[in-house]
Amino acid sequence: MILNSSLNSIAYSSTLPPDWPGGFWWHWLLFTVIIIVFALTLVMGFIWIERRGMGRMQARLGPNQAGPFGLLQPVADALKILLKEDIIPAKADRIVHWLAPVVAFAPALMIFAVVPFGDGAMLADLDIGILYVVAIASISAIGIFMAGWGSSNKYSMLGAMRGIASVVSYEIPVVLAIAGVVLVAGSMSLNQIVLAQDIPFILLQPLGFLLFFIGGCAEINRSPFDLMEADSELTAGFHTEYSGMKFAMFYLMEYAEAVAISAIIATLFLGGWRGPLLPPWLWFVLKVIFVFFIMVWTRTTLPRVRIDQLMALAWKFLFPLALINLIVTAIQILVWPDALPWILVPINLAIMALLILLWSKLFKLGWGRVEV
Amino acid sequence: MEVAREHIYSDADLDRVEGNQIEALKAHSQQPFPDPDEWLDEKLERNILLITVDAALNWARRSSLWPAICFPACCAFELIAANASRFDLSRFGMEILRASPRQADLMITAGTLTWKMAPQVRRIYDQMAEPKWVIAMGACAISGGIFTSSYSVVPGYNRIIPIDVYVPGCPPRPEALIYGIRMLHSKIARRSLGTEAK
Amino acid sequence: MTVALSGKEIATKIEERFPGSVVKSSPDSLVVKSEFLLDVATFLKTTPDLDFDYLTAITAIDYYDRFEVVYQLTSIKHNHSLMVKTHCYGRDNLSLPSVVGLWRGADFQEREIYDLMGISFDGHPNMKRIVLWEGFEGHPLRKDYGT
Amino acid sequence: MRDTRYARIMVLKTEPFILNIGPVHPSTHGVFRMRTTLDGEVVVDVEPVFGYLHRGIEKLAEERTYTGVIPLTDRLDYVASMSNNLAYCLAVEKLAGISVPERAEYLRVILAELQRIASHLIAVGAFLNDCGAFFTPFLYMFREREKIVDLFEMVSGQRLLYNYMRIGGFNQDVPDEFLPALDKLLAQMPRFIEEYERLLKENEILLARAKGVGILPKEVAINISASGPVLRASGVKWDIRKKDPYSIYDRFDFDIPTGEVGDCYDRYRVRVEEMRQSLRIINQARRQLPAGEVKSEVPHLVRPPAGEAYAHIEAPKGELGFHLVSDNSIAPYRCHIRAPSLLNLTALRDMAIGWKVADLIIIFGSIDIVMGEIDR
Repeated sequence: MILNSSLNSIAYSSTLPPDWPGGFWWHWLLFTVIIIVFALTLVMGFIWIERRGMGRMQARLGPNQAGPFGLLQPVADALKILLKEDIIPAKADRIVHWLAPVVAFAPALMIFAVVPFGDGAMLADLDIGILYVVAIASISAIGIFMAGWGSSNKYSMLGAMRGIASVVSYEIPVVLAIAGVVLVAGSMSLNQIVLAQDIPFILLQPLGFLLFFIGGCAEINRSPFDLMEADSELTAGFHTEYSGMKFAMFYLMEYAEAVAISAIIATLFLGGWRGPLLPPWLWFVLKVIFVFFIMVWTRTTLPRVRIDQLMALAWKFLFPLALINLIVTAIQILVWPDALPWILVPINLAIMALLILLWSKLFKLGWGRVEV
Repeated sequence: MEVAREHIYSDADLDRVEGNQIEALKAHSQQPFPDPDEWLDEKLERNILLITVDAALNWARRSSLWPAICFPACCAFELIAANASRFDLSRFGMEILRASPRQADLMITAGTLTWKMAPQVRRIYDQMAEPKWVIAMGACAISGGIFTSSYSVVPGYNRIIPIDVYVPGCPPRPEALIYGIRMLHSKIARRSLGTEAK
Repeated sequence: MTVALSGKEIATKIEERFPGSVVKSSPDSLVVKSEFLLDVATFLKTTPDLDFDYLTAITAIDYYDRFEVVYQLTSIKHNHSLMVKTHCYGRDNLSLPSVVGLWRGADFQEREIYDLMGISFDGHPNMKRIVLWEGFEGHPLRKDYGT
Repeated sequence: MRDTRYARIMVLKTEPFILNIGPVHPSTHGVFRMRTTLDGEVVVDVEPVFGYLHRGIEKLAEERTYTGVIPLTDRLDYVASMSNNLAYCLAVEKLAGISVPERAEYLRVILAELQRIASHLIAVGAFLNDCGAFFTPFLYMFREREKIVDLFEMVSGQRLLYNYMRIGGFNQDVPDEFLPALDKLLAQMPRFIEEYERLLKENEILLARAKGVGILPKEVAINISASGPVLRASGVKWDIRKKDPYSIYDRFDFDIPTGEVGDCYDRYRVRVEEMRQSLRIINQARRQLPAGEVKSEVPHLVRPPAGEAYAHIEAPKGELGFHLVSDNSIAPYRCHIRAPSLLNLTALRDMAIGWKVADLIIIFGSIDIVMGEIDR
């Protein structure tokens, strides 16, 4: 956080009214706290949504005893887990083991610094906001690998290696998908991107949305790409040896990342805080919840892919499609810079349908082959 | 980077080591552990502050009991049935079965324990982080049940680990298990930080 | 319907090929000498009209004076079955030839007999205890165990 | 195919390491341990280690009366207690020459087939769970299993270990409400099976994970004495209900579903198809069910003549056989159990080598073992 303060200080003057009381640092601290509290509340809410939603999808009720509708369930979880014993395995690399949850958890919160909750309502309106998001989001992977290495456990190590492999591969299609959006919006600032969305970019960039959604899910290891903590294979994956507070950090990280990716998707493709009638922040939260709900949905339904299939999906399916998407977008911007967006919508949808059909004919996952 | 290589056992060595562990544990656990219930009768040193904290903490602990995976035998299916749609342990926030014992609070010992398995169960119990509880589910877990006279069966989990709640039945019905869990809830509700610290 | 072949008929066939190998035969089963076991098993598996390609089960029974090892053979091709037995005398250092080379289904079952009955099988690739641990004293399924 | 692939990976000169999967692991279906040698994620070798649930049932059986062994058989394959009871009772009846009344035979078929459906529901659900479908299919299948369990509870008073069949029939007739409840279930069940099928049958990820993975060739399957769905998925049309009909299975009309290649997907499909066939059998048996006694005249303490008998049935997991030796006393002299899971497990090493850890898990799941039966 402190690292970014110099960046923030530049952006700060443009986003906050100058007549606020107190000095610059006070504002910075206040807004940071607000954002963190907001993000953590959202994370708690998401844990509740996932457990309740998953419960309903699995024909049962889900937690409903702790508080009204089980709303206090995440609070109980957090309280309990924070006060549990903290175990460091005898053969663990103590410093790495200790540091890993912090390194993994902090970036997930840092992403929120540039996410707009309303017009200009963000901690730092960076000109390179989306670049910042991409850069920060991949830091979590280091924390995960540290966890895997530091635990001195084979399951953890396998999980961590899978995690790194997936992050490295999926970064590319994700960035290419973002590039399409940046081309259309003409800016890297998330606020500008939202402002440019007179119609949500999901319509203009349907393929980009799909690629980003799949890639994003893979990058934060949501099912069906949850290979690094694959329950049925690696017990608990990279956090097998973690307990108490440190495990709580990983547990929260999982959801904080999901919230972050949902927020980025909502900002880039669903029009962010824009919407009629309701206040902007509510629109934003609703969109985030909608995206997250789709993630929960896929998690409860789909089986998990294998590690080589995961790689194959990234390199053989998402990567070429992302490149084509970028080229097509670039051509469209060059040739019809002032074209009515409503004309491009059916064209892009048609291109997406065509490409996906083509690729699904050309390329099949697995079926007995080991891809890598 | 040089990685310190440990001695690699051959398969035969591994088997022998395992056998030695089992024999050692067997020799060591001829008497059952006393049930850890003394603190219930103690005159608790409580003060106003601790009572409030205790209440909040105990509520959190009993609302989010995550079971560890320890499903040796038949009772496991009643446990899963209790977890499934009809009986639905997820209502109590228990649907998260932690595969890693480090993150679990509750061990439901669903099934017969053999001497070969005993060191593993002891190890899982040791790996669980405090505070932790154990429910002995079913006749085999309590006393060895139908298999007590067998040469390889441990007569009750309490030879190996201390047990908090015993749920009889062979296997216990899910309702019985849920009743046992509620008993454990009430047991947790009477914990106190004041005594815990000692 | 799986036809249970008569032990007597098969016994004559085996006698033709390996004289002196059959100890006794009855309509349900035949008993072969343990030193001929592998030859007889190979014969039963490879002879075209017998074709016992499926080893259903192996059992050992302790009769105090001897151990009887029972092989349940089935032919999936012809749908018939046969019970072959062999005897093993004494209480210590017992051994029989292993049939894992012919039917790999014997793998775990022979190990189990070794573990619980104490009959070891020569030629088995991994002859060690299977359900009990190394260092367990005695062989529990023997009749004199634990008395 | 497997060898060349493995050779290519070995070129990298990585060092294999040993990973112990189990005995307590979420997808080992009990207390099973795989001592796996891995090269990166590729399985180089896997040695099954079991016995963590060895309770000495065969020894305990020698100390009990013939009827007293029935509760022990419940605890063999504890997701298919009725089938175990049936196999044991058939063995004793064969040994002692006891006949079973007509109504009891029909009820036995109905219960055994219901048990097969219940067991396959768990098998399929657990398999999909091993594939990573996060409990959803498993829980849906458990929902249906509960309905069958209700029926069993109606007849036996127990939810899991029924101890319902007796030598010579049953200890009591089914209650009056059983048959209407059965009819209701039979009417509902096809729809539910369709529902599971729709959930994941043609799912691309499931196909990618299960198709072509863990192939068990026909010859190997026979050679390792595989049985049940594992054998049939490899393309061998071998079902004891047809090939060596016991009880009254020769009176019913049903098919033996077989697979083509013997991969995990085939094993999954065979199980789903078998559930449909079981429903067919139950429907027929339900229609033909006669009235009358459910137990023949059997003395309290069965004392079969000296001799031995081997009776086998097609249990949900495969061929379950009981080899009983009698010395004309009230307790079996020797009771050997031919456990299908144990022999099917022999296939694990063959199928898993060369595949990844994730495949090892689903290959193991597709065999569908129950530890109670393996270790006994």
